[in-house]
Amino acid sequence: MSRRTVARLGVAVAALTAFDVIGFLSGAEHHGGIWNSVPLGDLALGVLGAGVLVWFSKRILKRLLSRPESYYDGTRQP
Amino acid sequence: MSALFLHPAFWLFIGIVVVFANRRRMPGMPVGVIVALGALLALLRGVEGTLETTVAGFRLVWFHADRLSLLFALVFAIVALLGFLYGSHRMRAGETAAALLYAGSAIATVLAGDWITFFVFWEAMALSSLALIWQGGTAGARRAGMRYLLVHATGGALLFAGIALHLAGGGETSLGALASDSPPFWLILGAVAINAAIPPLHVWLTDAYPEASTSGSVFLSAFTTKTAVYALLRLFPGTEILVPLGAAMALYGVVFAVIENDIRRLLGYHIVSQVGYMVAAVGIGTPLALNGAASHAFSHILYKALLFMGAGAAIEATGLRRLSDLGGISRQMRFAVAMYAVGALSISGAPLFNGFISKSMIVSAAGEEHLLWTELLLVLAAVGTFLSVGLKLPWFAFFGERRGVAVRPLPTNLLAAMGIGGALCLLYGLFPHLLYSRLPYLATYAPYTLDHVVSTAQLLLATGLVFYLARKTLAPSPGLALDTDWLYRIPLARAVSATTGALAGVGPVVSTLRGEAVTRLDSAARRLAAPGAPPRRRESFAFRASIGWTVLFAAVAVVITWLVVWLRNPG
Amino acid sequence: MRELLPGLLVALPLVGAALVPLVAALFRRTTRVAALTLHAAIFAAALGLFWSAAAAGPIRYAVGGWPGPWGIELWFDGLSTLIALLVAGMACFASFAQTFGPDRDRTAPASTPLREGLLRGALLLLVGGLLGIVATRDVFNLFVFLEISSLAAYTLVASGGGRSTVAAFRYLLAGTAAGSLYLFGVGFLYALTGTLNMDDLAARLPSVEADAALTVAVVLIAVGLSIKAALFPLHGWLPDTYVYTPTPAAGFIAAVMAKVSAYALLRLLGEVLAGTTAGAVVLEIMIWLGVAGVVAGGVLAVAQRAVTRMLAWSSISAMGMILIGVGMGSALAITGALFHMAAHALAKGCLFFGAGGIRALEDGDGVDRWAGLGSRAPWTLAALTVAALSMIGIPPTAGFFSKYYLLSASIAAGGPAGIAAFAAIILSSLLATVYFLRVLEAAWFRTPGDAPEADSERRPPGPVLPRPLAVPVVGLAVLVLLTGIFARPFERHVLPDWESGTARISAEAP
Amino acid sequence: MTTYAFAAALFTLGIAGMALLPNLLRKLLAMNVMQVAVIVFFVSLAFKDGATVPILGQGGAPQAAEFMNPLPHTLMLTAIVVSVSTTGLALGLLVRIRSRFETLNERRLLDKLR
Repeated sequence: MSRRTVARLGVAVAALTAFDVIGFLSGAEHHGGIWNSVPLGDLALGVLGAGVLVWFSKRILKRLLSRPESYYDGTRQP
Repeated sequence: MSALFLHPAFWLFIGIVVVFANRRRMPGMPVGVIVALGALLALLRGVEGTLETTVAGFRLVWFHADRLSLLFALVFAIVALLGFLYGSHRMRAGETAAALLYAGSAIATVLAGDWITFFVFWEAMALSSLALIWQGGTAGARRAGMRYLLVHATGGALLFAGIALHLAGGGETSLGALASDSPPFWLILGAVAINAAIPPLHVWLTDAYPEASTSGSVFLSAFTTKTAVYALLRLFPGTEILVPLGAAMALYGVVFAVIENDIRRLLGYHIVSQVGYMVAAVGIGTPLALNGAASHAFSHILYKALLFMGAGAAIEATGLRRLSDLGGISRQMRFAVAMYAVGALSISGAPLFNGFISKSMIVSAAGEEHLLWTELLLVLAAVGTFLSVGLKLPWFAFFGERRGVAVRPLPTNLLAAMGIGGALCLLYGLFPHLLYSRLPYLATYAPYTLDHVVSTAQLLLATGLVFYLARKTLAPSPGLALDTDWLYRIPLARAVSATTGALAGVGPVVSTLRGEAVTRLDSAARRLAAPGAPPRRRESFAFRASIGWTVLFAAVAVVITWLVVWLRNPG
Repeated sequence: MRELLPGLLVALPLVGAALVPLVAALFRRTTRVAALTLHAAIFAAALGLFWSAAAAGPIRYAVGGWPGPWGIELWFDGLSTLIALLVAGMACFASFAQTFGPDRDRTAPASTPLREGLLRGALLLLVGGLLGIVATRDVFNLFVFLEISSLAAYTLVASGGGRSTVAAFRYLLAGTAAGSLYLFGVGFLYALTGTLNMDDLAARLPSVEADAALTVAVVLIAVGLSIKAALFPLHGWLPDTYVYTPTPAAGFIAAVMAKVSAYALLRLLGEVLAGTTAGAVVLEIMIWLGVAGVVAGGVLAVAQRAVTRMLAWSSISAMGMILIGVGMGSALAITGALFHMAAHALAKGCLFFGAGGIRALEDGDGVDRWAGLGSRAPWTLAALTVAALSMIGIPPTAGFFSKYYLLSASIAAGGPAGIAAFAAIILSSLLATVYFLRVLEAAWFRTPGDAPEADSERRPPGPVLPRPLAVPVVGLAVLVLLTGIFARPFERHVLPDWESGTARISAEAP
Repeated sequence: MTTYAFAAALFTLGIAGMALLPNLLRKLLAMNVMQVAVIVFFVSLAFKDGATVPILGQGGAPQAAEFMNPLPHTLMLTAIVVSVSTTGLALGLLVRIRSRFETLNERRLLDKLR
């Protein structure tokens, strides 16, 4: 990882933390989800959720369902 | 009769006549824009009341305006206007007519006041959207259209059966919420579920929409699924099964969008996902949730049309439709990319954009009802939406590495349509009351609270972080992903040809049993072993049998019938 | 005039059948005019009877002044005048289409004026036979008319030469077997009751109800007529016959032949024999076979690649639907059945005239041959589209209303048979959507260049069909729409007669 | 009763022939057997031992019991006419089929029609 990348990531993490603090301070129990009232909950949900999605789709689903584009060619269509 | 002119669909249908009268001079003639404007003005003028006639002994309520139907009619008229403006440099007479009929039927469906009228325009919508798909003009469009037809004919048949049962059972002729757990309830729900693209009945959408022309897919993205959402709101508010279905659907679309390579199919999966929000909201059934469904449909139509316009702009400019072929074209089409970004931020529910004001309403409604899992799934779907529509698609299509793709300049009308669409997305995002003042149910909602904004921003930023880290993994690759259409493209097609063989007569059956059963089992086994291999094409039977069979059947029929009579009544 | 019309209706075509070939031999040029005039006159007579029966109630006509039960009676009520009107009207279109000439197979003899006259005579004979079946009140007379119409039909089918002769022969075998079964059944009935008059029969049947021979009679008659009505699985003759018959005759035969037999079934089983135990069982079986036919016909139509063959299988599906209505026997179901006869006859006639003409001119019957026809002949194709939409059952075409009645009748009937019928009719709509839109897609959305062997430069632009076929196609499409729009008045016209008819018979039965 | 059984047997024979024989001419002959069976049935229906034709003789009042029912017989005249014309037409068709396809075997004909 280059220094620039590290710097960028650092800025992002700092911004996110700042947001989280604001969110936490603004009394975030608005619609019942735990992730709203726990510090770093939204962030964790975002990172975990997106991560799981990428992992599940790209690693599991793609392996199961991927076919060449010519897969249906030559089958009898309605 | 004067009320007829106030029916917005009437304007669009008039447009069909005009188009056909001028079909030789058609190119460049924006009839659609003018009549859509007429329809929009008719709606904005504030029509109300009902318009009904008696045709062939049926009382038909062509027009029954309330806040719910007017909201949908309004956004349909807006998107029709945008669509015609977007495509007016290229749309031929046939395509314009199909789009006019499609938009007009969609408007007429949501304004219909009785079951028969509703059914008629529902079917007209199916047929005209099919025509629009076929206007894509490629062999792929033709075959996808046939599959689309197969699904929607099933839906239409279910709806017809449901309505016939409902009316025969002494049900109300005017549209209204159905008594739950009756056969008509389930039949009509099935029909609406097909049009709402609820998995596993959703593949017609992702299968057919990418095959239409670029302007065609803008229209397609707007009407069919949202008319179904309207029908759900009208007929099935508070049906609990819809909550898990909707939440699952929201996530289903997202998951498939992550691995999709075709840009318009990716956006199609996001229609499935976004409609999932609305379906779940209808299932929740509180006034806030129903308002959320209606307003999200409104917002969704605008930003999804904008997204399809953006995808279409890339296709128009390059002639390419796959992420793996595109890349590095943003410099030559900055305005279109910017407008696409507006749409992408809207669909992701970023504050200041119109997705935010409606999506958060649904999520909040789920929260208020303490549906924790639903809320979690919807939030996850929002994350995934930003991941693929907001980041993956633009990154690999517009930015990313340059592949030396030739880019043609885009026509002005196309850019103007995108500009208006983007402006509308921002307008409703900045001034939510413009939309909220039109909502049908009694519930108030304030989207711009600090915690909402901050929470959404954190989710989006965290998603951006993950995308940055996983962008190599997310890189698109050629190929297709199996979806539930496999079920009717392979096993059902086989079953049909086997049935036809069996019906053709005893001779073919015998030969099938003797010879082909073995080879068929064999090839099935080989396919399981090597899933990539294309299935083998089978010849069709000739369906001819000796006339002796008819005589023999007659003799058998005589004997059997006689036996049946004798058994029923011996002596 | 009211007194003469019934006799005229049956006598005109039969006399004309003899006269027209004579005219052809003697005067040559006037054949066409003479035949068309005759058909118009027959149609006028049918129309007169239709109004007369609608205005002043059913008409009974004793042939030769001998009243029933000794003489032969003709009987015109809402049902029979409707079918008569349908037959006479379709015959006008067919006669118009006959100008197109029958010859497609290269081995068929060249058309001469005399040959044309003979074929026009055969059509008139066919019409006379069918009108006789519709009108007669005598079961043996019905057999005679059945055979007259069949003979004329075999001739018309075979007039294409080559393949059509094989189809005609196979049709002849099945048709004669059907006639023999029917006649055998009539013999049993006569042995039991000593009468051939339908009203008389209905009155005497209860006294022989216990006799086992009655069952045999009912079963034989039902199976015999079911072959003619192409009830699945007795439909074997139908596909080849419809496909290989020359276009002008195919438009007529496909439209009305089987339906008139279904009408005879309705008269005999639904009205005269309905009171017997055997009759009730047969009607119930007929519903189930109808359901099977609706599904099988639809599925096999989807499997076809040639357009006319697809239409033929779709006819089997439609006949199943009509016989479901006959089998249910409620007033609503009968309305549905009759309405479907009318709707299907108009639409199928239109489609066969159109598809046959296109097959002859495009030199092939595949769906690909229809590519690009929409832009070459928009009006003809629009008419065919209307007919196809009616076959699918899209409002406001006639086909929608007939299916609507049949569905309502199925719901009202209830029970497993009702549910099966309901599902089958819905499924058939679905299948029809698939197989008709496949053709329409080719016609409207493809260019001829998409066809496998692109020979577009050989095909001239402009209208696809010659006038003798285009006029019936467009005219029938208009009628399909009108019948749909005026569906409700129609219902009010037919139903009371049926209800009073069955009520009368059950009242006469002691 | 014997005649009825005979008619039924003949009818069954005809049906069996039509169903099973491969050659179209044989099918036609079987069809004729079937038609004759019906005619036999009708004729035997009206037959009475010792009765005579219903023509008024010179002497005495007519006794219904002495006459046979004439109606079935006259009906059969019509039926025979129908049968003959059908057969005639069928034979004509067979000539055409034979000269065009050079076979009367139905299976082979159907193969040639494809």
